[in-house]
Amino acid sequence: MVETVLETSGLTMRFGGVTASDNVNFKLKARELRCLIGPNGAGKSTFFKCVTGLLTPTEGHVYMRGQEVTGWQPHQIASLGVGIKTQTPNVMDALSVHENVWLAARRFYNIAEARDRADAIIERLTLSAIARTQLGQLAHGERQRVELGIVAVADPWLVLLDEPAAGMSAQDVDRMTEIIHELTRFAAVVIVEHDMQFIRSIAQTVTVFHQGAVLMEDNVERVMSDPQVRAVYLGKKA
Amino acid sequence: MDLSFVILVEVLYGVASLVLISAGLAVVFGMMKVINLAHGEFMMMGGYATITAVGLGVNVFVAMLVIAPLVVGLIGLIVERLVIRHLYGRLVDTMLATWGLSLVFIGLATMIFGNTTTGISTPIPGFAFGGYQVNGYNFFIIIVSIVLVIAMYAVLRGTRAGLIARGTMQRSNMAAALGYSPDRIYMMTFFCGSALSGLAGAVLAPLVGLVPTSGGAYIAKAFITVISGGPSLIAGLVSSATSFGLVSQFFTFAISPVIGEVALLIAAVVLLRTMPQGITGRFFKGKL
Amino acid sequence: MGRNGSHDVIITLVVSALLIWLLPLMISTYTLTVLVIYGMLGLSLGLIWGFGGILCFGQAAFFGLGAYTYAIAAINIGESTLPMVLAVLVPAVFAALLGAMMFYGRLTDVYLGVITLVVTLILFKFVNSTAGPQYVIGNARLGGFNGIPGFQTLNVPGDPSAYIWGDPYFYVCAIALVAVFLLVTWLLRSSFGRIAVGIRENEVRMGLMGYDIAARKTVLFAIGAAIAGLAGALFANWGEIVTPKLFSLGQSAEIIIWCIVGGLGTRFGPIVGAAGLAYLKFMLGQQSMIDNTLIMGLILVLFVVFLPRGLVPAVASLLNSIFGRTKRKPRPRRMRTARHG
Amino acid sequence: MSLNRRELLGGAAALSTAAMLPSAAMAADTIQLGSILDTSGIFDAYGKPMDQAMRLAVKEINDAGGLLGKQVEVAAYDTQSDMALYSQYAQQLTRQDKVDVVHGGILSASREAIRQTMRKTKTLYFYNVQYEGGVCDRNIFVTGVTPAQQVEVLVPYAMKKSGPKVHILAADYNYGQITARWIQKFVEENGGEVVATDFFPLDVADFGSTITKIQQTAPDLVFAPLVGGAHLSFFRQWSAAGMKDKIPLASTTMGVGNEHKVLTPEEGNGIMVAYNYSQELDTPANIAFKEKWQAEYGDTTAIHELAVSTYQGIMLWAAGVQKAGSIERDAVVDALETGISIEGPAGKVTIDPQTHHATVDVHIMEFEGQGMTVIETLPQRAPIDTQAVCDLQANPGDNTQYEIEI
Repeated sequence: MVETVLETSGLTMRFGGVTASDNVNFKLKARELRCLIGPNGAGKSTFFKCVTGLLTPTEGHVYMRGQEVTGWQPHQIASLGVGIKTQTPNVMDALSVHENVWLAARRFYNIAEARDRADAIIERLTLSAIARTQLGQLAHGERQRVELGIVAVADPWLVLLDEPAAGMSAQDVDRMTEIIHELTRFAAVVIVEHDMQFIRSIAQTVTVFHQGAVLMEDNVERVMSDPQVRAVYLGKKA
Repeated sequence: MDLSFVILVEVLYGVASLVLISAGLAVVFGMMKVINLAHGEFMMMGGYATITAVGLGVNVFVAMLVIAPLVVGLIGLIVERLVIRHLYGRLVDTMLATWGLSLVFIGLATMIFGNTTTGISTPIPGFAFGGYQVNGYNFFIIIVSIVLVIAMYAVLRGTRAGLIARGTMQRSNMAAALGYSPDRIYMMTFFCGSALSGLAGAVLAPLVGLVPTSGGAYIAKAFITVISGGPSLIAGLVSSATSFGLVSQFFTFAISPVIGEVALLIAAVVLLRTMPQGITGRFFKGKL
Repeated sequence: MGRNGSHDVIITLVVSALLIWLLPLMISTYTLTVLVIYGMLGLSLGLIWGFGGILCFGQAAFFGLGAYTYAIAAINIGESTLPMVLAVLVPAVFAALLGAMMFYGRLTDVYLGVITLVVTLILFKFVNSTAGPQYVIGNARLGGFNGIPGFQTLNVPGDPSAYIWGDPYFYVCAIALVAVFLLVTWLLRSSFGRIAVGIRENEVRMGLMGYDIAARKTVLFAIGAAIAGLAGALFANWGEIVTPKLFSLGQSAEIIIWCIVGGLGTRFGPIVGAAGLAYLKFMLGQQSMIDNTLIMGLILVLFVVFLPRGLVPAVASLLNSIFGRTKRKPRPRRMRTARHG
Repeated sequence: MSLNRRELLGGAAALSTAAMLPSAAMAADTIQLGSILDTSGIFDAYGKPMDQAMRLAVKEINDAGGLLGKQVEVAAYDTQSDMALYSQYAQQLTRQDKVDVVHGGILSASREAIRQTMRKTKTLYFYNVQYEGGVCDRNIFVTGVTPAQQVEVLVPYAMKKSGPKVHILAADYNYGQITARWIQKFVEENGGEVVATDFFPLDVADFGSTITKIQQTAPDLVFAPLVGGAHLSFFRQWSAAGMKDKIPLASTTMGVGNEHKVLTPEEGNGIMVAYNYSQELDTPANIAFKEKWQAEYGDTTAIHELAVSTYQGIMLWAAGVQKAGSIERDAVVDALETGISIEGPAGKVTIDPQTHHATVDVHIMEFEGQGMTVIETLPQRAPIDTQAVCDLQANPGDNTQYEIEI
């Protein structure tokens, strides 16, 4: 039997009169790759923030590997072995690539091991040439990659990514896809994403959000061809 | 009955004077994210401008309400052009610069005016209410601060300049996108902020013993009021001045002026601990 | 971050030994002592602000608390060893409580600045209004505005009659500063320090990595306060009187100014800024031509316009450009803008 | 009021002398006088005229041929209202400049910051400021008035003019606390009653609630030993509320730093005070003094009580040196302890050998048109408060600031 690593039940988040997340029940199995899609304001990001502890849900529960983590701080959730990447590049600009990754590794390993792991992942992400460069001087795609390194360096069993491919070149996206696939060998991955192209290339199962609630959850091709989903997307665009 | 009226006037005065001393700082900080540590000295100069003008035979109200804000606004403008404009977006550097400026102004005022400049008396006499004497000038301060708040609201809400200013406040590149030079807007904002500080100093001048170092007494209080108010300019200013004014006057009358000031400070700690983004970070979101 | 730690320690020791030997030949040790103490005070804020991103408007509170703790304990105990220890511990514990309150309340930026400012003002107003005879701790009258004079000053531990003063006291203070400097160096090189810098750079990211930001900031804040407290105790011994002015807003502002002038984000900058500005003030007091407040103000304004990164980074980059060394690259000071809402 | 050229040049001259002093090298042929005062910063209202008075006195001494045939040289330091600088300059004066006497200090805290240094280095020290009394130290001479000297004469006068019920508003620090107790004592001795006493830290500037409270206690007289710029607001707000003509005011501090010139005549008129000096003192000595000041600085408005105390302190010291025929500390102290006296601008000043404080003339005055009009002069009032606790003849080794039990 495959373990459930992430589960929410009745997750609801209200801001004043607005219900941004409405009774979401969600389940994710170990080593599963799942994309969350939906138009702007569908509640994907709110859901993401509730799960990562950046927001405390108004109602409902969040479980990780069976343990209730509702209302935990982000650092407590991360300490469980969860790798998190937020929407905008969230890195330490004045520090070098190596220092960024090392800091992430140091949370779980001693100084020497953290260094070795940082070296290894920088190598794998083909960032070795710029390992000593300050992040502030790097291009957007490189920074995104560094952040992926930060997320992956400590061998997480659950990875939560908010729009990892946003603003990247096609080449960068390809590389990103590769890395994410590699991650799924050990970890369950949740990706919040807009880019249908990217989702097609990466996902098996997709959860569609609409007006805060889960609209449907199915295989990617079936979701794409679902008239209701199309209506939601097109209706929003119109 | 008489006593409660007197106390009511004092409480209103407490709130009004907080609004008054904080308005200039609120404008400069709220719009430009510049912590003007020379705010108190701008007020001090407003006081001296008034005294000098009255000494030259100008009507006292004209001196307070027109000349002092203009003079201090112009000084602010010069300071902005010479120093502050090189430092936008650098909070720490503006603090150092304005602290330095505050020392310069104290030094200049000492050299120009010395320490024993004769002040001006309040232009409005005290009057008897029941068995108590009431400071008539308090009403003037209350009215000035009410008018000030309404005027600020009207300008921000109803004029084109206000609209641009509000846009700049939320997103500094907005103005540029709309085709306005942010440089000009900052310049005007600093002028207005300085003028408001000058106005406050002028209006309070008849109630305090003005010396070149008088400004130091205001900066901390104004700073606390502005920050506790949170992101919304007017709602923040009014709400925090009201809460602090009420708390401090209550304890002042119940116990002593010292306890009143300490109560204000403790209220600020409690307030910021419960609302880490200031009052308007939690309530009145998105209002002016 | 190099691995040549012992190399750096040796350089630090040699340079400090040289300075401790040479400076008394130029400046009287009594004045030097206070410059050293201010240097330590500057370093305490330089640590938490420059490396931890905590803008504290109330570093003077810990300085004053250290000084008053020492004075009150020394009067009651009559020997200086335990008071010195208390003068470090009391501000540290106070800062830990205050820090926990602020950081677990997620206060940041200017809001944090205001809280520290307000706490300083409360302490100032409290101490300032203790002139009455009812304000006594043990045998010590708090004395209000006039402060507390006449307490036991530093003595050889265990022997209350063997006072350490004059030149020996300068050496004690100088060595204390070197020790604190090495401690700060070690701290910044340790994982704790590197994580602190990470938190300064991006709190949210560090939290998402699994670090408990509030706890780490609280600890750093308390360490800064402990150093400020030590400086306060040394100051009390030096001046032989403590007054509420130690807690004042002006004192706090001065500490901030020292850090900016010297160079934020460096270890050496705040020390240089503190000692330099204090010595400047001392020199200015010997003239009576132009108002000294005016001169001081002009210097600060010119400074921020022409040397915005601070003295030490400016000198470092100047040396770099002359000698073309790139080994030690000065990190530009980060300008934190206040985020609102 | 503003800085004039003469002042600038005078300052420049002083600067160059101070800067060029290779200190001890010149000690043989000149006498060194050290001065530590806040001539900038928040206390400069007190310190600047004191500095001018000091320089005037030294100039006069030098013009008259110096002391013991030597010129007096000034080493002056501006403490910029920073307490730490007092300690630093005290060390500088005693250990490097090796001066023969130090005049200076304004706040009591600043005096206590430097007094022990003076004592340790055996440097004679003059503190020329009105203060709370009680310092008992053979190395120090105090030429300012103390509370009992003022209050003893002012209370009966003020009560006679108003009535027996007194409300006290005092600055909340050592001076205010002690003065309030003296006022209470003399009010009760004169058959009156203190209805309330309130203390205000020096930064309180809003007195609205206090004025309301005073109306509730309805006293016949308000005694207000309030200090500094912020406290000036009380007198403003008192007048603004229209209380000025209802309840009379008396003070032991208002006007010491010429604060009465900040108030308008309407606000100040009628406030009762008692000091050693007033610019309006109509004596030949004062007129001559003002002329000298005018000639030196071009404007006499800055002269105040503390400036005159400083002037008199230096003249007393000079008289002591002349009498001792030496600049050596113990000889000068012995000479001063003979009960030496001078005629100063404020009248006769005599050193009280028992306390090293001064016996002075005290004038009861009222403010009138921004001046202090003398109502009555009470000659040669002894420092009775310090006398109650301090006897340096019996205990020359004493080194305490006593808190006088009243």
